[in-house]
Amino acid sequence: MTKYVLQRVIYMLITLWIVVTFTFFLMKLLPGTPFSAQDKLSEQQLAVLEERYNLDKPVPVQYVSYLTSLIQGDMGISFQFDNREVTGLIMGRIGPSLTLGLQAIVFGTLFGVILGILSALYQNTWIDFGSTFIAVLGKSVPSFVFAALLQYFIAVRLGWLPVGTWKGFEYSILPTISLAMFPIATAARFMRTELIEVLGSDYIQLARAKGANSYEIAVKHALRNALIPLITVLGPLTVSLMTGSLVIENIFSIPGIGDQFVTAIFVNDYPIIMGTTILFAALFVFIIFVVDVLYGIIDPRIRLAGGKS
Amino acid sequence: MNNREKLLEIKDLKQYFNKGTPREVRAVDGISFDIFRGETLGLVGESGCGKSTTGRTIIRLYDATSGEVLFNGENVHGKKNKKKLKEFNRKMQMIFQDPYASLNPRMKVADIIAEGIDIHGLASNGKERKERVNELLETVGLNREHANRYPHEFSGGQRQRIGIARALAVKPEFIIADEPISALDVSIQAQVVNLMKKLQKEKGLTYLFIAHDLSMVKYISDRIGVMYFGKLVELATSEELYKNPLHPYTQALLSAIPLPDPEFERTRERKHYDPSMHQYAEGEEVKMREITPGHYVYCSEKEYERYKQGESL
Amino acid sequence: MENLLEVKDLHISFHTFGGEVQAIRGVNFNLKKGETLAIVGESGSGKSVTTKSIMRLLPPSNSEIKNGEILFEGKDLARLSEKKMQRIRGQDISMIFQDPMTSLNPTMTIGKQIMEPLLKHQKLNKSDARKRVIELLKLVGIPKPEERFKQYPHQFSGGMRQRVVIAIALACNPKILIADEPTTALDVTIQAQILDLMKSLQKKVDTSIIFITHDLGVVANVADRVAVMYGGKIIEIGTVDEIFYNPQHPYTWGLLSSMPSLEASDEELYAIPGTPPDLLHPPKGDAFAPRNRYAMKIDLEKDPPLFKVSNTHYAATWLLHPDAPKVEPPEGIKERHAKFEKMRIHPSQEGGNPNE
Amino acid sequence: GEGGEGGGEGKDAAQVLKITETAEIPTMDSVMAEDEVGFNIMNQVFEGLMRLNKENEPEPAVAEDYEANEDETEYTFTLREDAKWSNGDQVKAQDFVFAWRKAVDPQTGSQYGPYMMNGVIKNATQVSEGNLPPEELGVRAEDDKTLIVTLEKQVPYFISLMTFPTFYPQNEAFVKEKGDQYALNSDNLVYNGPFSLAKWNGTGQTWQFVKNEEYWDKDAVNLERIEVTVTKDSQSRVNYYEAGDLDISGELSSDYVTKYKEDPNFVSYLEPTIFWLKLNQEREPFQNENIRRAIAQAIDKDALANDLLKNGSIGANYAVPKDFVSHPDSGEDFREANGDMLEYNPEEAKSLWETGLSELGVSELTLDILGGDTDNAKRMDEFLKNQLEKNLPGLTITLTEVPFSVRLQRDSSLDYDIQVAGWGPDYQDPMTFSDLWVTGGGNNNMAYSNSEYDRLISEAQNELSDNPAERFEALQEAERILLEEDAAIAPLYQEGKSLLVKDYVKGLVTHPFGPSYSYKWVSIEK
Amino acid sequence: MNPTEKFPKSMFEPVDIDKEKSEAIAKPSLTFMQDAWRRLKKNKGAVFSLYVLVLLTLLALFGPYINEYTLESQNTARANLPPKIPLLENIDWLPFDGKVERYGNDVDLYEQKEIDEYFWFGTDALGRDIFTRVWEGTKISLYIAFLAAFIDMVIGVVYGGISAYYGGKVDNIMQRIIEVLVGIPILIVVILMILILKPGIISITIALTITGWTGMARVIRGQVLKLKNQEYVLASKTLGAENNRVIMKHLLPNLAGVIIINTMFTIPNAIFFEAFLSFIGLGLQSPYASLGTLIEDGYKSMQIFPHILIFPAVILSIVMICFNLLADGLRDAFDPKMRD
Ligand SMILES: Nc1ncnc2c1ncn2[C@@H]1O[C@H](COP(=O)(O)OP(=O)(O)OP(=O)(O)O)[C@@H](O)[C@H]1O
Ligand SMILES: Nc1ncnc2c1ncn2[C@@H]1O[C@H](COP(=O)(O)OP(=O)(O)OP(=O)(O)O)[C@@H](O)[C@H]1O
Ligand SMILES: [Mg+2]
Ligand SMILES: [Mg+2]
Repeated sequence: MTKYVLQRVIYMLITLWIVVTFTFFLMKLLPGTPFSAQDKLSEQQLAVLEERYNLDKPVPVQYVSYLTSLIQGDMGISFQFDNREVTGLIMGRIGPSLTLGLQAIVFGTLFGVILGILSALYQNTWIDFGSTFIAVLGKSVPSFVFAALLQYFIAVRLGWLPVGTWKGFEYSILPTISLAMFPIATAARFMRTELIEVLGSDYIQLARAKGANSYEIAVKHALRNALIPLITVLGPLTVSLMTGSLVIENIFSIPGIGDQFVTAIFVNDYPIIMGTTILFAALFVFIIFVVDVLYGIIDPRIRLAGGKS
Repeated sequence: MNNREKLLEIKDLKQYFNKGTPREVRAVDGISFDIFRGETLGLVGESGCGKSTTGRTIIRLYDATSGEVLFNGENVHGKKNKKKLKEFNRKMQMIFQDPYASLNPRMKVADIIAEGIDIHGLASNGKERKERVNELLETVGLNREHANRYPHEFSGGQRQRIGIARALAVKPEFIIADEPISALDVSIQAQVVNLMKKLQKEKGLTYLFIAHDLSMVKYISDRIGVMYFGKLVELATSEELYKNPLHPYTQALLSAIPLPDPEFERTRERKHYDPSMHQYAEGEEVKMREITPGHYVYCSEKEYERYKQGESL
Repeated sequence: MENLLEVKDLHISFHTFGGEVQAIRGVNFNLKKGETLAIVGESGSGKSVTTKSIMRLLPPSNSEIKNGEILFEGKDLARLSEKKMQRIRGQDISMIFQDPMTSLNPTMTIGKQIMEPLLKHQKLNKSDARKRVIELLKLVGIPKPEERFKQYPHQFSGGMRQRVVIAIALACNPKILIADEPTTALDVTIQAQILDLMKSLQKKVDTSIIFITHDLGVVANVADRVAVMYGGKIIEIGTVDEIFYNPQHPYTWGLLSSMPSLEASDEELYAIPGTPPDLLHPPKGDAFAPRNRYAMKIDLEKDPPLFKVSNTHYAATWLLHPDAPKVEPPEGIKERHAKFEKMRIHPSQEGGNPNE
Repeated sequence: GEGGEGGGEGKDAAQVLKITETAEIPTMDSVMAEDEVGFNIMNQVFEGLMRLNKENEPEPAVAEDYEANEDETEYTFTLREDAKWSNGDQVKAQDFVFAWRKAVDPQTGSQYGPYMMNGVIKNATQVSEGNLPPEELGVRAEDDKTLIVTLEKQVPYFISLMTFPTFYPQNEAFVKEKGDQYALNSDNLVYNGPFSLAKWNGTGQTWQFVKNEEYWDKDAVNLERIEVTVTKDSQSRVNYYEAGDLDISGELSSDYVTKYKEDPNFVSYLEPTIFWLKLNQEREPFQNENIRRAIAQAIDKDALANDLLKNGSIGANYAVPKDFVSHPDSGEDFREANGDMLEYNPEEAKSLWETGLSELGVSELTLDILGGDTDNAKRMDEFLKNQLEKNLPGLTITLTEVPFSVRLQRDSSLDYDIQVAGWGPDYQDPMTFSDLWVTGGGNNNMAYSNSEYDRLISEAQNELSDNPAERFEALQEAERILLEEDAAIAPLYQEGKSLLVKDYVKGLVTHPFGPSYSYKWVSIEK
Repeated sequence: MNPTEKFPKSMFEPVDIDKEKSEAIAKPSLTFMQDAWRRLKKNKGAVFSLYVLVLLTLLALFGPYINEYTLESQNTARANLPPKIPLLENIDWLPFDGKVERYGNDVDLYEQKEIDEYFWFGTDALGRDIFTRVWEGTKISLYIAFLAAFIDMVIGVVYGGISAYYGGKVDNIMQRIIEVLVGIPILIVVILMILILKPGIISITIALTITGWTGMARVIRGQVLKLKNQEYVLASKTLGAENNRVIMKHLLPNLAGVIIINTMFTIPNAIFFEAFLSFIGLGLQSPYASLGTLIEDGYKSMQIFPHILIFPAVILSIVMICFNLLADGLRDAFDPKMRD
């Protein structure tokens, strides 16, 4: 197991390194300059600015120094905000994003799992059709379309909830719902198939033959076995949340990193683009890693077999 | 066995999977035996002992880790030119265990059967090919109307016969049958076994018949080899093996086979085999030794002596 | 001996995409206390469906008991409420499934899985249940039960797992144990151990066993009585000797003769031609008729009733009708009949090795 | 100074104003500021020597009074006794010297410092190029209360420059004490304007202005607090406004103008900002005057302003905006003399186009419009494409929509055919528009060169400095040359702004240049 | 049970059982695809989706030519008109009467602006016909999606196939590469690619496919790994079949199912990503319009002219839903586990 974890950590680092390298050189290819009023600058000043932003050296040197400072948690200085460290900027914005993402994934998976369970237990009834319908909608209708509609109908038309910004829990309800639609759909569908498969397995038959009632079967036997593989979809779900957060934060004017990222794109704030990219990638890779390890810990078959190959 | 011409000689064949890794499996661990032209050699042993691997290695589905397979005196393993290989592929064929997995669900029966004909260019035109397919279908007891159907429309026994027809299409000399009946119902098994026997007589085929059902193996085989954990532990004619099993594992196996005879079952005594009973010493040479003519047992020198005396272990 | 279980005129259908599958088409049998009834028959003949219907484990969504009664201690299991049925399952009737590799919950320890019925039905407390589990594990021959208690199924070999499944089935000393092909997935040597184990346990706990298999050798080993199923019906039922030495139904003949004996014989095996019937469209008359080389016109018209051969022996074939012509059974069957005659003459004589 | 305005009934209502900004505050260091948001915020919390009053005229602020020498190349400002920083410190002349030197010091990396000061304050150019130390900048403190500024040459609009944030003071002691941390959040700042900044963490999307009790003119300030939220799109702004979360909606996009045009709270005004098409005369087609003129006359500017923008913008047939500056003598608007030039005229445009094409010897042209990537910009580009292609047969327009910074880069490397660009004044003088088009000028970037034009501008900058009327007329003549003679650019529209302001909000002042708003005089009268 | 019941003697005459007949198959012969199709047809949702998709595709191809307006024909004088459809305009509760609510009153903008034409889906801010634009947009969105899905499919199948078929070291290296690729959040890559390449059909497609194929590759690899040890593949090898034949005759036909299913799931994914990019402002640039750019355009004026948003949004959602339902249906149809 330790060996397996170690191996995974190494892969994780390699992946991250590739992401960093890839984005770094992509950034160098981007057109435009970080200095919005370049024309107004003297050469002397340009030199000062380039030095400050570490743009004065040859690209490979810049790359190496970026990597070294990155290891120390320093992602450079933002072009857009005067004299501010990207790390700090991102940290200052990560709160709402994390809250929103966490709320969405918790609410989404929870609700989705419940839907999926109901669907599986009441297969081919209206409950099943209803939850399948929700799942198909959640999977098909893009989150930003959802968000726009929720905003229009619930907030603007009915005025039940605030239209946007981020001042407290009630401000997070609509964005959370918009963002959770995809997790709901994914979890519901995954749970349904998984549970149906588990319910059809031999050991469930045996459990029934032992005289277990449907509650015991569902909770003690089926659920656990169906839930374990659910961990594997958490990875893709996080990705979808990150994707979602970019637009959702924008639509609901939430001061999160997604919004910051989109803004950075439009003002060519490369250090922020890079920083956020790396953060996203790190988060993603880390979650996949955790999911894998968690899977190994939770599933006794893998735990005791000493890790899969 | 009047004709003792060796068709196949297997010499110290080894097949290790994942060699050199912690997950190394010695599926076949140095076995040697001959197969004579026209005979059926049965191979039995418990699940996972390496029967299929042996068969598949002989037919080159796996590259042997070491050892030789001489077919008609020629080593078929190691580098060979394409033409020779093709020739070899034509002469040696295989029938598989799972009647569901062994036929491509996307191909019509005619194309499945004719695959060998196509590969080896055995039919000069479409008409000839069709005739050949029909002929083969009839050989295995199916209708020509079946040619245009898909495998999933057939029952297990029928599928198995299609598999046999496919193997026969290239007019092989030697057929490896890997548990061809174990997935079939009792009433269907006989159909297939009868067919195989009939074909052997008609076409002078040689079989390597792999199974774990000893009674069927005994019925169809002239000689039987018993495998245990990648090793051949006993080899004898079927009569001899049945009447005079020497290796304790063979004895245990024989004692375990249930027979459709209640009276016999009521009185049967089981033997149990524990490999630690041999207590082979370090460096002791354990190998196949001929106890009586044609009856080989995997044993040490000491054990050999005892077998010779007619004692059992 | 009293009848512990009586199945009367059971009809079961499945509703599938293709239409109604009449899986069970009028099954009658009974089970006596302490006996082992083996059910044989080829794949799809309805063995599992019959036993699952006794446990009421058929999928509720598409199965339907069309007719018939399953009487257990006076109660009709076919009509019992699910709640009451749960009390019977695992307690009075328990079951062993075919595949030991998949019939244990992979994420639950062995100990817990055996404990479950104890906690539920026997209302034992945890520590008593634990003790009992260890006893049970010992009983089914699992060494070091204390250690094994905490392990997961994947840490057990196939034979071991099947022992665990047996331990679960026996946990509450059930009155009836249903074993659906409990050894088919196992090697012959392991199979032999499991069979011996089951027989010895049966003596100890005095339960009745319904043993499903398609291996006649196993039947000969374990059964007191045998029911032969074909196409959703029992076509012959009798004591093990009657079925093996005095079979009456051509299908039973076929089954028995299609297995080679260990005695050398170079003749062709007796093969039943064709394939089992399609229960979506069961044929008119006797379902076996299309494969029966002794078929008569009436076989294609009318389904044969069970003709009585002896008090314990019935067979559903028109050949037993007084008007039916005498037919020559296959060679092997004639030999068996001869043996049966001999046994009747010398009933006390113990059967020796038939090969001598 | 102005007296307090909000008397009487207004006193009962909570003096809290809720407003929005379009972006986060990039910096609160006044010498680093270079964007609209920053300028606007600073205008509320800082104050320079002068401040734009309600009539948009510069009036003394931190300076109580000023004097200029004969040739207006040296100004002496006398600072107010009661001008204080929010920590109680005096606002001293040295604070200005400190801030200004910092602004031009190349080590600071300020972009606006040199831009605003070079050529204006003595030695600014050399200092910013690193050829002189910052101490050589033409500004010094005679004593705590006297500031002397030496100019490079006479600058007619110098006093209006003094309202601009780049020229704000910085509390030297405080800045030095905070070091690196200066201006990183609202606690690391001191203020000398009507309000102090509060609850600003440096990057957040919300903050507050609270009344600065140390402000010398605090009696004129009615508001106790202003709550600010960043809202990037017009739709959300309107939503918050409707929901009562905002008292002033912020700028409305055209769709909302349609919706609210009739609303009693709808406010619309014209800004002195002009948008035009730059025609890159390094590219062959635009060396042809007929082609340029055809392009300029083929666009229905009124339709653009009225049907598409709808935000109070008007079609522009000129290069120096309307209602921006007026003749020093007659008081007549700059526009009066020159009137409209290059008006929409599809027929004429077509015939000019055909002439132009035949002069070029081609029958078709494909030209690219380099535009912004904002929603409005894209929509406008599509409109322009349609207009040009419709009115000028044989013309194919492709669109390239890029972020602002990319556009700037391609602008300075003259890498475009046609560019949509605009200009807003940095000070109140036509020169802010006129000097754009001199040969080699920093913002020309379209290879336009006319010696007559250059001469006029140069005269206006130098010889005519002391003759405002003639200077003014020279600039009017220059505009005529630019448009009527050369059709060097194709003017599009003069920008208007539309807002919704709750009726209880009184005294909101909007400024045509520099910072956009002043909340100093706002009161809530519910 | 009545064993003594009498029957005519003739009933007990033996009959000859035709051995041929006992082997006969009653069911009609169906190819695998026919079988899958039959199964699919039983799934009402999937069939309905298929029809809807066909209809939408036809509309995407021919819709723009139904009226005289083109993608770009502008007229700011008729900007922002609400939808108005002949006949339907008379049904009160349908929003096709050309009226909008202003300060609580219904105002007929067509009347107000003196416009006699009917714009079925209304017009946008530049006075362009939304009906025409929506179908043009659908066409582009579908085009990008199909193109991206096709490229994903080709790369994925080849990569996954090679990796699994040759196995061993090749597989090991190729899998490590995928593992790293999968670790990179797709979205970020897509955005970065768009930033570098000028947004256009091809660059969006490239951006979408740059890591998109890994999903297909993984599925194919798994499938090939399974298939290549299937006994029928082994049988073919023992007959002397060369790699080409094994791949063409055995692997590919059996992969068809997963390829189709997977592609069916990639298409809505690609549509989504394209729309997403457009929505955050990185989408196609004029003169192209996709559903994404149309939605983005509409979102800005959602509250005043909801029709500009609603039509593309609804069509996008329908397309997505239909593809998902169809893909689900196909999966069930191809899934051997569900065979009856
Ligand atoms: N491709 C492979 N890779 C790794 N191990 C393998 C492979 N094929 C077989 N083995 C292992 O080799 C051993 C022998 O397998 P083989 O299939 O030959 O047994 P068998 O005697 O045919 O068993 P069965 O009766 O179940 O068919 C087993 O332990 C099996 O797990
Ligand atoms: N859930 C089900 N849905 C539809 N048909 C079913 C179902 N379960 C069983 N059947 C059908 O009922 C018939 C009898 O099946 P059953 O499982 O009892 O056979 P069996 O005798 O146990 O065979 P095997 O030896 O293969 O286990 C078969 O034709 C089968 O197809
Ligand atoms: Mg095998
Ligand atoms: Mg069964």
